[in-house]
Amino acid sequence: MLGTIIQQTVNALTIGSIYALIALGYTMVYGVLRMINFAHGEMFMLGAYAAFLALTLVVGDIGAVGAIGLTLVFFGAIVAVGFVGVGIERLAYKPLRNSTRLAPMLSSLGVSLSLVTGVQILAGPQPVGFPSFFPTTRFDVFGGTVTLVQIGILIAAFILMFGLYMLVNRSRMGIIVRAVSESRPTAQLLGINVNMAISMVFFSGPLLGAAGGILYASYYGIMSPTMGAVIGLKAFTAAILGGIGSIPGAMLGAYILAFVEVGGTALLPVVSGGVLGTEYRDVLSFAILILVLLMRPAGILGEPVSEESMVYKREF
Amino acid sequence: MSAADTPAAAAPRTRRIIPFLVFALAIALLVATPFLPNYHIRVINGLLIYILLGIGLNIVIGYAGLLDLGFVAFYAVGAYTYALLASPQFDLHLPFLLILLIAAFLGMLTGILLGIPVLKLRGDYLAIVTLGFGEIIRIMMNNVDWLTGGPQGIARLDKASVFGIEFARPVEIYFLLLVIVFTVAVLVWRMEQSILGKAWAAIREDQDAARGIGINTTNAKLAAFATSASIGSIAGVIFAASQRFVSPESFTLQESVLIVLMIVIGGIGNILGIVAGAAILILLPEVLREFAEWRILFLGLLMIVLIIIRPAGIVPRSFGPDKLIRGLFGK
Amino acid sequence: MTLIFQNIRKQYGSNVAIDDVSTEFVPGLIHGIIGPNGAGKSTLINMTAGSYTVSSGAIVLDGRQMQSLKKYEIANSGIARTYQNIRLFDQMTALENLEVCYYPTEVGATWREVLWPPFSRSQRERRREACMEILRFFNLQGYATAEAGSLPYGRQRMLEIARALVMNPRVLLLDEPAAGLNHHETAELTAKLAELRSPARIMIIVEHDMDLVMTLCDRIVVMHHGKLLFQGTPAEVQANPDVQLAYLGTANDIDEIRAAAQDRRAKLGIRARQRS
Amino acid sequence: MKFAASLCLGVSLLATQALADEVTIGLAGPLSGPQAYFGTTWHNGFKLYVDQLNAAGGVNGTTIAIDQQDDKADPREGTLVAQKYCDNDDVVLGLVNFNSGVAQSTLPIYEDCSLPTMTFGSNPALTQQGYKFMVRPVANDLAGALLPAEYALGELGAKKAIVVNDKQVFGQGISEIFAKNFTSGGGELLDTLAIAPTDVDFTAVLAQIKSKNPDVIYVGAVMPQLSLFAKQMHEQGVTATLLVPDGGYTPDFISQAGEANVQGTIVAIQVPPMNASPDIAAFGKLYKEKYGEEAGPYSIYGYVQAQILEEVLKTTKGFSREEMNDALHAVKVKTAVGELEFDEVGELKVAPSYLYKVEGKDFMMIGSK
Repeated sequence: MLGTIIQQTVNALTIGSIYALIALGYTMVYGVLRMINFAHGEMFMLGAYAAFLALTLVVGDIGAVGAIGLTLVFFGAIVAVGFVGVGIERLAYKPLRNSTRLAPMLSSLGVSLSLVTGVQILAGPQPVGFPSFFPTTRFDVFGGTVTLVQIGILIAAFILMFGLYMLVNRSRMGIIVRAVSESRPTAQLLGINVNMAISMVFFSGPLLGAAGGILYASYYGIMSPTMGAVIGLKAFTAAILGGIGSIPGAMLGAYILAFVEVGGTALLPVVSGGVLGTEYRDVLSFAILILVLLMRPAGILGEPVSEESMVYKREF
Repeated sequence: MSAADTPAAAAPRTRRIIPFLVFALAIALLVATPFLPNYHIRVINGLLIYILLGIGLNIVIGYAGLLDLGFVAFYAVGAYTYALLASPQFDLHLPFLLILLIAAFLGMLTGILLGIPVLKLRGDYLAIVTLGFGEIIRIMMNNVDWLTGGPQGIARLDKASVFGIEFARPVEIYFLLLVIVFTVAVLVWRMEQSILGKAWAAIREDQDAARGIGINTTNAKLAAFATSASIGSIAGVIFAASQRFVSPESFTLQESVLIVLMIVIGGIGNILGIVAGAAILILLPEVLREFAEWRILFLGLLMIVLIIIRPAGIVPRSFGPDKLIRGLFGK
Repeated sequence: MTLIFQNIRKQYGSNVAIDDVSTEFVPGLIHGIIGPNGAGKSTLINMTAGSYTVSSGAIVLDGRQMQSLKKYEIANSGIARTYQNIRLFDQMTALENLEVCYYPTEVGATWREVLWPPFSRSQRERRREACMEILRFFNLQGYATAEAGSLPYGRQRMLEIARALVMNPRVLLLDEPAAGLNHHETAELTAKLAELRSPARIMIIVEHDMDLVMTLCDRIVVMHHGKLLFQGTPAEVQANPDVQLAYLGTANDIDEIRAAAQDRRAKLGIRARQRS
Repeated sequence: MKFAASLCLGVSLLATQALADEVTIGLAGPLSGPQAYFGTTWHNGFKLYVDQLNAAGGVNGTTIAIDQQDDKADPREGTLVAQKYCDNDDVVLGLVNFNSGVAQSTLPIYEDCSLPTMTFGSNPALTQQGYKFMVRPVANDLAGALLPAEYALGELGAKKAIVVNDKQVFGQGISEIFAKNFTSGGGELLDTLAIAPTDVDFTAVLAQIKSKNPDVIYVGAVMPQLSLFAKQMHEQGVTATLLVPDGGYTPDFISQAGEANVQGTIVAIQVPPMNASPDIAAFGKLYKEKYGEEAGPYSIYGYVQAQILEEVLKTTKGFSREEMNDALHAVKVKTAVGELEFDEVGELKVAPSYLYKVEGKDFMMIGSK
């Protein structure tokens, strides 16, 4: 029993870390542009493909690469995807910055569709095996099994999220980004380079997403052109749950969602006396999301809408 | 010398020619469709169903300004209503028109039930919650096997028949759809023009100010949700009757997103825009069928380009059916 | 028929925005509410119209408690308002901005309007004529079919007042109606508002433009730090030393009050131009 | 009118004039979207053999044209494709629909226009609806889940099983049949767990399974979920024997899951191993030469269907749809997977079924029926 609990907890933390890395991208873009970036899941997918490309083309054989090589590949790939993110923003979203709120969102759907199909055409539609970045060692902890990959993912995710936290809260760039999130017009009046801030967000969001993609692919040993869609939706749900626009919220939401999923799988059949099977797991996640939003309409850590700021000017 | 020859009249004349051409083309297509091969008729039927769905969803998104990403739930409600009441599943075989009414009512009911808790939420939160409801409904349909047949779906649905006339072949479905789409379009358009429609617009523009002039926004939004849901449900009935098979696969999130895209690309808040949007997103992939996955890539890129050059859609909101009619008949 | 504030308070956490204000507004008169920035003037308007909740106390119109009603119910009991930042329905035409106000009385007939063309025609005709009349009163008839958001700033202000008048409200709340208007427009506004004075209507204006307030208002309430500092006729207000102190700290010249108001107006003017 | 219509829709019905010495075959499956891989590789297997036939001058001088269409695994698209084939008089036979769900909506259309089809959907219900113009050249799920249940009870001596399915037409159907066979053979079904078809993480499900300690686990799902499940099962320290349906019969299963993680896994499929017969080995080699990648899990089916087609063309009285249908139902042919013929409802009379065990990098045959 203890073993199961430990194991499920580690499982949930691993999944939650990957969700969190992606959810951060959604929430940062939303914070700055008030836009849901539907193409963000594709950054996650591109991360895995970029790393795979780097491994096979540049390095050649995975077995010959040491830890340093793998780290280089990892950072090379995520930085590359970061630049892709900036480029996409310039091409597909920037022209729509003063348009309706719906326009950039739908443009991002177009981007998403194009990227998935593009990768399908270039790399083939089938899932491809992905080499593990970590040795496949297992540990037994009180009857539960924990793999080195899981630990690696936890550590990598924590380092990346801590890095982001420092960047946002301690660096000059972070102050600029936060100022722009607070109020774009005011930031503009203060002479802040808003474009710079937006590019920064569209660099770091996809970068983290790509990192999530590589960790994911190496954890599950597989990548496919459509892998971004499902996980993207989940991470987006997590971001909303935590309060979209809030960086700690995205992380919290991601871990909550992961624990709900794992807990739902483990407990739904037991609690409901066998009436509801594990197939209702996603129903449970959405139901919890809806309940949370009904109680806290801006998510768990989202800023509640105060009376003064209650401006209901057209939203779409 | 007639007035039309003066230079001053020339400008309206050229302005009139575009709606006229579009209109003539549309009429020609409508008249020609029954004589085309069945495949083409089926494509047009699919187009009409999407137009119907678009008209329904547009009430919520275009008129009332609420982003609903779970519209497919109502579509599914209609389709499954038909499947359960006109198939061997429970050996029920109710008449088509009766089912249409039941489905419209059930759709409305679902719309209201889903609407009551969620309509307090704003913009993006509303979007994700409706998305969640859509997914919940799809998962339920996939899992409540004794009722819906689960992933196997429900097969061998009855052929639709109205007053003894059977509607099963593509061309017959086409006429059925034509009548329903036209009726719904006219009703919805009149609704937009009515005081309720104006209230929806006011809510879309500024919800708080709308309350300030005495609009019970909750009720007005519920009305929008309910109307839209019942149209979605009607579309579902026709879809089920023409496909004669339903399964949860047809009611994925992607369908909801496709309908939203259709509305936005075509021209949000405008019935004519929906037709344009549906033509692009439904017909174009059919036309480019030979190009396999390249057509999807093309469609994705086209979407980006269209939204960037015309963020408000191909047909502007101001160019509604009234303008078209005026343009045609020179009133 | 009176509108009474009974000991109303507004609190945000421990921050008191309106502290125990009691006063009374009577029909046939134009009431002004003035006070320095942050005095709580707009909060009063917002609470009366139901945009903000009332923390404690009561707002009573004709013996009916208003503070617990929903915003639309307050509007339907005859309280209409304009906003400090113009809030028109931008993508609707000027005429539609007015017509939509018929919603509370006519929504019940929606099905007849949709299904029965002759009915909807007569209904629409009637509605349109009544609204055009109001537009004409504000010299806006030329803009009837233009989108409200595309109107010049001054016309938008007028249109917002016109919209508030459609339902012939018993209480008309105007939140800085002259903000961002030039001299000429302010004069026009002053004249129109004077015409709106009616024995059946309570008018309350929150305004920084002292010229307008002093010419137009019959009674003035002066707010300071959320408290009611003074109320009386314009002459009494101008003569009151407390008021002068509240406005300028040490000054004793009403001209400086005006200067402060002008300064404020200029600022709003800048914002207005950016908007349009 | 027809011209105008084509113009309107911009669709040019490819100019396949009805030549007496050419027949057109409709080939529909998912070519885009998540299932594109299965559709494409299945179709490629078919095309491979057809190209050989055409290169050799056709079957008795009749060459084969292919009208390949994408049904996106979507019933709505499927019906459009079906109608397209029906409308095109040149199409005399269809190899259609990878998914049972799509087949459910297209079969009535094919039936209405008398177009004979070889369907790929393996759901048993398809042949029970009285369609006269369809055959199913693969074993249905009833056959697919019998052998593994017998093997688990007999050879493995298993007493307790857990069934996992993906709540899809195929996965749910086949795992229910497995469960039925397993319990009627005296085994105990501990639990049935469902996963979502888009899931990649099964750790939570596996932790549940681990606590129940079954002897065998049957997973009714498709790739890549099968390999993900196998890998995570091993990583989570679940030691039960894993049984999977035909989707696992691909080198990808072993490579994606990791060789060490799938040792001893039992795979049931309707085809002999790629190295079982020279025919199949040759096919695998040819496929790789032509398409530059390993044959997909279903490529061999496409190849076999082309062999059936060859026999149909040899035996048919004429090239009308009805005549083709008669020949199709009467066909008796030796293919890469053995001799095939159909019963009156279009089901294979003897549906070959095989059982493999993963050993090293290979699938070792351990049983057949």
